[in-house]
Amino acid sequence: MLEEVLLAGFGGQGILSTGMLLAYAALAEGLHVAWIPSYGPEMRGGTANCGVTVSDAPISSPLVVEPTTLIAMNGPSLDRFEPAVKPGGLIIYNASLINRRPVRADVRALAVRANEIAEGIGNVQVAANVMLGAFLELTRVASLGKAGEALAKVLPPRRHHLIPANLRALEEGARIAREAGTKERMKAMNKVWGQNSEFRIQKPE
Amino acid sequence: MLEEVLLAGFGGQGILSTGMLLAYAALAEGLHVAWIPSYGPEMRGGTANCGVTVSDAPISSPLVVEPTTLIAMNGPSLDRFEPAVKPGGLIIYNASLINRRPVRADVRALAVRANEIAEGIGNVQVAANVMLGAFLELTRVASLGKAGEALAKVLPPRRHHLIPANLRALEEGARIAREAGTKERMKAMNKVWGQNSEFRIQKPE
Amino acid sequence: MKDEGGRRKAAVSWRRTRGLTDTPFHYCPGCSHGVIHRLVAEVLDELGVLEKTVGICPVGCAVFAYNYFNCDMIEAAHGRAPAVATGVKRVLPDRVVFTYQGDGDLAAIGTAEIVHAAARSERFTTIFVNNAVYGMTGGQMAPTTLLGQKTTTTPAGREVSVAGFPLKVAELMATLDGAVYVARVSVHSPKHILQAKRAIREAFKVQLDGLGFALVEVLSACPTNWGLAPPDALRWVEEKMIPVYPLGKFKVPEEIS
Amino acid sequence: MKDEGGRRKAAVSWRRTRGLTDTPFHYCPGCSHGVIHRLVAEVLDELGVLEKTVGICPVGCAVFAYNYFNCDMIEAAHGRAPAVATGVKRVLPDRVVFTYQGDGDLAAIGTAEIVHAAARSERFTTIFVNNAVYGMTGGQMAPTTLLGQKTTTTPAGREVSVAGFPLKVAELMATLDGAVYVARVSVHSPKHILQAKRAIREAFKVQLDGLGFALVEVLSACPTNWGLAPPDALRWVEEKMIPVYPLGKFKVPEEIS
Amino acid sequence: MARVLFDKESCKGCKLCVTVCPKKIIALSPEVNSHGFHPAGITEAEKCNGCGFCFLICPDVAIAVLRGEGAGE
Amino acid sequence: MARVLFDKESCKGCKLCVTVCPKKIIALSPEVNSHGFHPAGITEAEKCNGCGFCFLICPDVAIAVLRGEGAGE
Amino acid sequence: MRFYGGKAPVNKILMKGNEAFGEGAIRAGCRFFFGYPITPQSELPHYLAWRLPEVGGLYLQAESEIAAINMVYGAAAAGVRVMTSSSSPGISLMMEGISYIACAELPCVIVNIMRGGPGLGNIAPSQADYFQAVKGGGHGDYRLLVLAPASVQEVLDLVGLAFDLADKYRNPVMVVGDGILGQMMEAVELGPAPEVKLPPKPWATTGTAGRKTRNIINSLYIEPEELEKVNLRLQAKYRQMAEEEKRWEDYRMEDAELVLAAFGMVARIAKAVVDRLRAEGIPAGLVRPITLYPFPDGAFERAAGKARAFLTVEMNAGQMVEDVRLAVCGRRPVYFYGRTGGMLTTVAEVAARAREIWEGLK
Amino acid sequence: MRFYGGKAPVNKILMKGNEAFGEGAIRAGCRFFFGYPITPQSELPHYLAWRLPEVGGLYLQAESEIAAINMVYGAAAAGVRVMTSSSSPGISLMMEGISYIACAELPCVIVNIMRGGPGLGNIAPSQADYFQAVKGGGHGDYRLLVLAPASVQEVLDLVGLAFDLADKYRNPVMVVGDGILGQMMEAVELGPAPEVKLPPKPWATTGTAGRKTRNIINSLYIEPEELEKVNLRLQAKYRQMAEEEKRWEDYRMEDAELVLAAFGMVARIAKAVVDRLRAEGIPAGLVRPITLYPFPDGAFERAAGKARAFLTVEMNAGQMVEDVRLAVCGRRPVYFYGRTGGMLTTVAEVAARAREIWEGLK
Ligand SMILES: Cc1ncc(C[n+]2csc(CCOP(=O)(O)OP(=O)(O)O)c2C)c(N)n1
Ligand SMILES: Cc1ncc(C[n+]2csc(CCOP(=O)(O)OP(=O)(O)O)c2C)c(N)n1
Ligand code: SF4
Ligand code: SF4
Ligand code: SF4
Ligand code: SF4
Ligand code: SF4
Ligand code: SF4
Ligand SMILES: [Mg+2]
Ligand SMILES: [Mg+2]
Repeated sequence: MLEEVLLAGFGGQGILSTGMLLAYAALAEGLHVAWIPSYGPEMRGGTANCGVTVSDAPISSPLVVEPTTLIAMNGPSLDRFEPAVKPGGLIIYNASLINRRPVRADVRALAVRANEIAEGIGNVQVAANVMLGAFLELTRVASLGKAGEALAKVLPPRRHHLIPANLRALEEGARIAREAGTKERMKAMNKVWGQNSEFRIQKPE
Repeated sequence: MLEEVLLAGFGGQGILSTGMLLAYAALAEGLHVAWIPSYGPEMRGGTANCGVTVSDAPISSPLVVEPTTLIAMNGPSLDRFEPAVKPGGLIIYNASLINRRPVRADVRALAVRANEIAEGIGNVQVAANVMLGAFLELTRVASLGKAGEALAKVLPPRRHHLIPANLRALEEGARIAREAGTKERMKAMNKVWGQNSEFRIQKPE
Repeated sequence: MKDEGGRRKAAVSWRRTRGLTDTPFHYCPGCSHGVIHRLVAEVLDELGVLEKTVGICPVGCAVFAYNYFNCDMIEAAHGRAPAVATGVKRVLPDRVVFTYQGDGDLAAIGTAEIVHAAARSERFTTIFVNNAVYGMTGGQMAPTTLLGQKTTTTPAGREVSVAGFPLKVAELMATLDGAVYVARVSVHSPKHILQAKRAIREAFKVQLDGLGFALVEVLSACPTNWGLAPPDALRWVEEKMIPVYPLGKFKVPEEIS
Repeated sequence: MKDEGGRRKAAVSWRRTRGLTDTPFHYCPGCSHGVIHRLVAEVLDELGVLEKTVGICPVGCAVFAYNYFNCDMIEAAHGRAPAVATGVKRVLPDRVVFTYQGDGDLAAIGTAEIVHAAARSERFTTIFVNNAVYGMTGGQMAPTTLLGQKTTTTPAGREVSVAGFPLKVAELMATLDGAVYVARVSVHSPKHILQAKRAIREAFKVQLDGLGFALVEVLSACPTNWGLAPPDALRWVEEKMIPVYPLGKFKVPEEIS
Repeated sequence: MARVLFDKESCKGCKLCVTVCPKKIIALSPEVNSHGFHPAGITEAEKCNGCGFCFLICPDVAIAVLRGEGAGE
Repeated sequence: MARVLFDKESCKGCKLCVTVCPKKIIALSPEVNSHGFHPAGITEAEKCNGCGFCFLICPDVAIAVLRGEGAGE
Repeated sequence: MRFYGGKAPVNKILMKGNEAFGEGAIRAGCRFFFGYPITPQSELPHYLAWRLPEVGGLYLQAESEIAAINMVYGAAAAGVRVMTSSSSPGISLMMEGISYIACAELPCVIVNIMRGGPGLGNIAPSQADYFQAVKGGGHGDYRLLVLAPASVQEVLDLVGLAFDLADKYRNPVMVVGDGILGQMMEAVELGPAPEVKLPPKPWATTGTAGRKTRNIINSLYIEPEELEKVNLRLQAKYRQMAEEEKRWEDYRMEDAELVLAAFGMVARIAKAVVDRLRAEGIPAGLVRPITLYPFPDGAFERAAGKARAFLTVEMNAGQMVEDVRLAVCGRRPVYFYGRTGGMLTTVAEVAARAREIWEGLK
Repeated sequence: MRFYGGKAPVNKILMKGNEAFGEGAIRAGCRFFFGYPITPQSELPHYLAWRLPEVGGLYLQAESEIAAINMVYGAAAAGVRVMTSSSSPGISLMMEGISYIACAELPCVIVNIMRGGPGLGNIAPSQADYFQAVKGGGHGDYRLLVLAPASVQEVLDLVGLAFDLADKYRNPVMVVGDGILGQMMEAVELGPAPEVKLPPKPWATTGTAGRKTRNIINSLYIEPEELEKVNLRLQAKYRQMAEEEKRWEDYRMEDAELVLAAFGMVARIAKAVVDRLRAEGIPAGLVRPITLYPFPDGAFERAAGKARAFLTVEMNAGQMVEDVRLAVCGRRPVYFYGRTGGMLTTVAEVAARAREIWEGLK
């Protein structure tokens, strides 16, 4: 089992910490994890992305080049990384900011209006965790419960009052994924991902 | 033919430029020459020495470690370098400042009261060239004439008025060597010097 | 919005200078580097020297300045721009040479180079961007970081007992006989921006007149690493930085004053 | 001439201090380094801190200072003594730490290190020996070489247009908030030597009181590279150097003044 | 007469022009540009006095203020 | 009462003590020491006032000036 | 993760590689850090800037890498465990200081999180400072002990080892990683902080109080005879290191006929390559040097018995391959595959090159 | 000198090695020198300090070696021939700058008059910076072209060549010597100053006037793909150097069975050793690399045909010997003899070692 998740969006959308949340949740499930940010002198104010690798075996390279799942928080991220997704992979995209569907025919796609949902929860900052909720529901890489528990590790103490909002974000995302009814097909797809992938360094934007 | 001359004395006794004069004179004779100063952070105010190698073949190492001739301008130089002189070699020492004879039995020695002679000429600075005159007379490495011509190259223009005094110094030195009557024996000795010698770096004092 | 000769037609307009290329800046929103770039570029254009100018970029957020200034450019090693500029100017004394340096670049690793370029009175111009922080590498303390200021390497705020006092570069440079023009300006308001431009112009005039080394220190906002919204960052410049780094001309040669 | 308790018996005598080892100096005849060594050693002895002192030697003629000062010593890389001293003092804040540096060492290659040690107000003492020349390497121009002064690398005399202006270290250091004691003294006459000793003592007192960074610039004769007989060299200090490098205390903390 | 032009794609939504405009006639758009920023724009163009403050403060040279003859271009 | 002692071997003959002595009672010896220097020495010991100038100026700490009780040692 | 098999040990926490360098140092009893910021190692100083004061230590930001390494020199001379870190250009600036530290025989730890070069290059991962680390980028015949961890856990472990070796040999130790190792988070088991027994340092310059002789830290020996003695002592030390400290990991080497050589992150990719080749029936194996100096040449010599060819894989233009060639000494062909400029070698590329070599052997 | 046979060519003047570096540069059209004093190369700056102004050039004393190398960077970017010189510790300080120059592909000449190391060491002659010069002491995969003259005459000649090669390859060239070569005087034939044809440098940053595009001198390539391209271009250049620039001297190599390898001053001693061994009937020869990079490995490969053993002699603890081993590739044993700390190897010592090896071969 090898999941290579690429989370991408604008700086400030909470990409890095959502990736970390995923890593912590998977760690709590007893899996091997690796998290790596894109870094660059221009990262600030521009795009941000991070890769999370989850595996039941030791991880060779933590770089996510051909993601099994792409979580795209904005248009440029979808444009840039859609071609890299592994055939048979998954794309979860933020339909609040992206007004096109992925064009790849060989991947599964789920649209999540993450910004609206997050605003509904009362905090647009939790949008990325809505996406994570959907991802966890579809892939079962970790349980929502473990992700919820991990929030305390990822959020600095002065942000712990936001834990309830983040929990709701995870749940809302999961609900949407369930409703999208893709779950069963996704589970089937997981089988083809169980191979090693190619590694290429992530270009800093 | 290989002459390896070590000139040694106090800083300020003109050791380096006398060595250079020898080198220029030998060069004018069409020989290969190499000149090398001892150098060190402490050279200033302390002792100074330089090595001059003269040969009819290209010179491998310019370092004079086992000199064929030692020109010792003061006591410490004689003390320090006497043991290094090649068996069968020559020591010319400044009897104005050195009140002992060399102890080595396997070398030739010539005492020159260079300071007194130089003072007689009217300039104590030319003492080292008195020694050189004696050396040239004994070894015929170069003619006095060539040495005299080379003075113009070694002395900076503002010192050219001292050329006559230096010429006299060379001549006086040569005269003393002649009078010492060692010339013929010295010439015989030259034959044994015609071998390659050992090379060891010169310690800066 | 390109210029293309339009300037004559509408001399009073405000528009992008020919001194800048078309490449958009990579700086963060509200970063003052952009304003300072524009001022330098405008001055070079207005002095008519773009074609004979060689600029030296620092290592710092302005590391890509070679993409922006519309003249020949050299990317120098961190802190060494003044040495590189010395090499260029000594070879090409009739060209206009400037360095553009941050406070990590100039006031930390490059201290010796700037002090000695000034002492030698090298005939180039230095634009010194003081944003009280290492911008590019993620907001570490700079020599110019204020006491109490939190940075990634002074998480509890800069303390004198550990990290000493902020370095006042303009004051320091002004003690050097070879530094003939030294000014400190700010770009936190339109008025100050216009003043800053005048100082930058004077600094280049000093060079054109062969009078010696000129340096303009520009107080600059780094909203990202200060953790402030851009308007708040400009206010921080005014309220926190200027009291420590007073604006003014520390040295002006008679010839241009 | 050894001390060995004799000092109590003849308190008014002038004799070799315990602060120096027995090793004779390697300096040239008439070189002021020897006098400055003696003053530092006397002060350390008189303050009773020899056993808790760590000295840092420069690269320069004083490179062998570890043979002379009767305390623990570290030989630093050229110019980096202030950084080494910082490392020592931060680890051992209750020890007395000093650097002894020449003008090539401190004012050229080591400019950044001394400026920042002072800016951080490191609690050590720097003895800065300004002899207007690189002594050890054969008399090249130093940043402090006077205009017109001939050296092996300014054979026609130092010219402003090529080599810029002499660097006034005490004045420069005095602009730094962290430099709490800055004085310039000379050792060209008995009177000045006594004054110099008082300044050196104050600089160490500043350290003992934990007040911050202290520096004493000492004008020093290099007869060898100046090409002057020692008495003439001292006269040259008085007549040529002091007008460019005025003596005085540039900064004295209230606590000790 | 003055005309203010905003380069939507260069704008990074820093709001400095908004705060600095003496006429308070600049605002960020609710839209985002291709870099994800809400670009600034003019709300009541006719009130502009051509002071150029917005131009001066803009770190991304995203504004042009045309005055006099040039404004008609 | 003052006694001046010279360490002949440490002296480098720089003459600074000679120039600085107010009593003009120091001179270099015509002899050389083992380093080739003409060492300084006192000419009229009884004239010494113990001022210590020679000690102070000597770069090689080659002089001691004993005063008071110490001078008798 | 109930529905996939396989479990990794728990009781682990996630940590960035750069942070692990910092925490590893603290656990080793290091309380002094002097450094200058540079990407991609910034998290190391960021971490120590709050963590060191917490344990009573000192984080001091130097005005440059040159100042940093000389502060390290001073702190090491004063007798404590001390560390600095930087990335390629900053390490280049330390060359003089490192040569001094090596000659003065002071123990310290230097971290190089290598980035793309030469020049300013970029901040992408690289291994192009191998030569500089192992052949002495500074002047003179000195050597660093060089360690190359390949995971965040190994960072923690090797940093501790680095301090011990530094003290054992009174020699600077360099720990090298690349930007990925520094930036990535992996699970690590911290366990209880180890008891650190700091060795006595009677040579330290701490003031003479309580001692009969003065201590002097020095690298100047004006007499060639003296300096040669120092060099002979250093060389003897390096020989001892070669005898006692060579470390490496063999991976599927029992019967390997095609032997890959790689260190650090690249070794992890090389492992995946070995697995893939084995799956295809090619008897591949990997030797992963953990100490780059002393180089584990014995491992390669031994491997040369069964091996038919070697393939060295590096994120550079071919550096460690020279040491592999020196070890193999012409007995078998040694090939090289590398990417530069921050490009990472991929499993597919390396496997393809390996297959090509394998075919060629037939 | 009538009564001894043998005559050397006349029309020669005596010159110090360090001065020959300076005069050689001037004859090559170099008019800019930036440097910082250090023994044992001081006569070089002293010479240029008066000689450069005489020919309309500039001698500028920098505040440090770091400033010097970066001034060189600027002057080279501005399109002129430029030189700096230093000795070991000062060269270490230039490592970052040299890496930048190599990546930015700027031509310049750097002289290293090596001294005893590591650390402050001493000022006695040494060859202990061989690794630093040829393997890239700075960060990243760059290479210098490295030349090693063995006489004052050759200094003059090779400095000229250095400038030509720097321009040909747009690459920094290092010329290395030791303290003896720098300090000694030998006779040189200056001859008439050569006509220098300086190549056009359309890439130089001289202001855009008369040009359509801006020139940019840079070593920053933030995209790994771009930086890899730069590296591939550099590597291609190094391969071209390897094809076109390898230089060495064979001495009595026709039938040599015991092959000595040595460069610089040591090669002169090695020649005397060869003569002595030949006189004893041992068929010795010498390969003297003149370019240390590119290393003349072909000469050794070829020699390995007839040779039964190699003996590398260096004034260090064994550095070039690795390149000899790589060239010989295990076909013949390669021995090493060296002295460190400024001690010079002697003819007797080396001959003794050589005899030992020769006996061992029987
Ligand atoms: C030798 C070296 N050391 C460190 C760095 C890393 N570095 C890049 S930019 C920078 C500091 C930037 O700060 P500043 O000069 O203030 O510019 P700003 O980004 O704030 O504009 C540093 C330390 C480097 N590239 N090279
Ligand atoms: C890195 C480095 N550069 C240069 C030198 C050579 N060097 C030794 S001492 C010195 C300057 C000495 O001058 P100064 O500091 O004024 O001391 P002084 O000898 O005049 O007392 C220099 C340049 C060196 N040892 N190391
Ligand atoms: S980090 Fe700061 S200085 Fe750098 S671009 Fe962003 S705001 Fe500007
Ligand atoms: S060279 Fe000058 S500074 Fe050095 S010891 Fe001699 S007189 Fe003193
Ligand atoms: S020119 Fe002045 S008034 Fe017009 S929009 Fe800009 S700031 Fe407002
Ligand atoms: S100042 Fe410029 S970048 Fe900022 S919001 Fe206004 S137009 Fe946009
Ligand atoms: S103590 Fe005074 S009077 Fe006596 S010898 Fe010395 S200088 Fe002269
Ligand atoms: S001052 Fe000292 S060294 Fe100089 S002559 Fe007098 S006793 Fe001798
Ligand atoms: Mg900054
Ligand atoms: Mg000096």
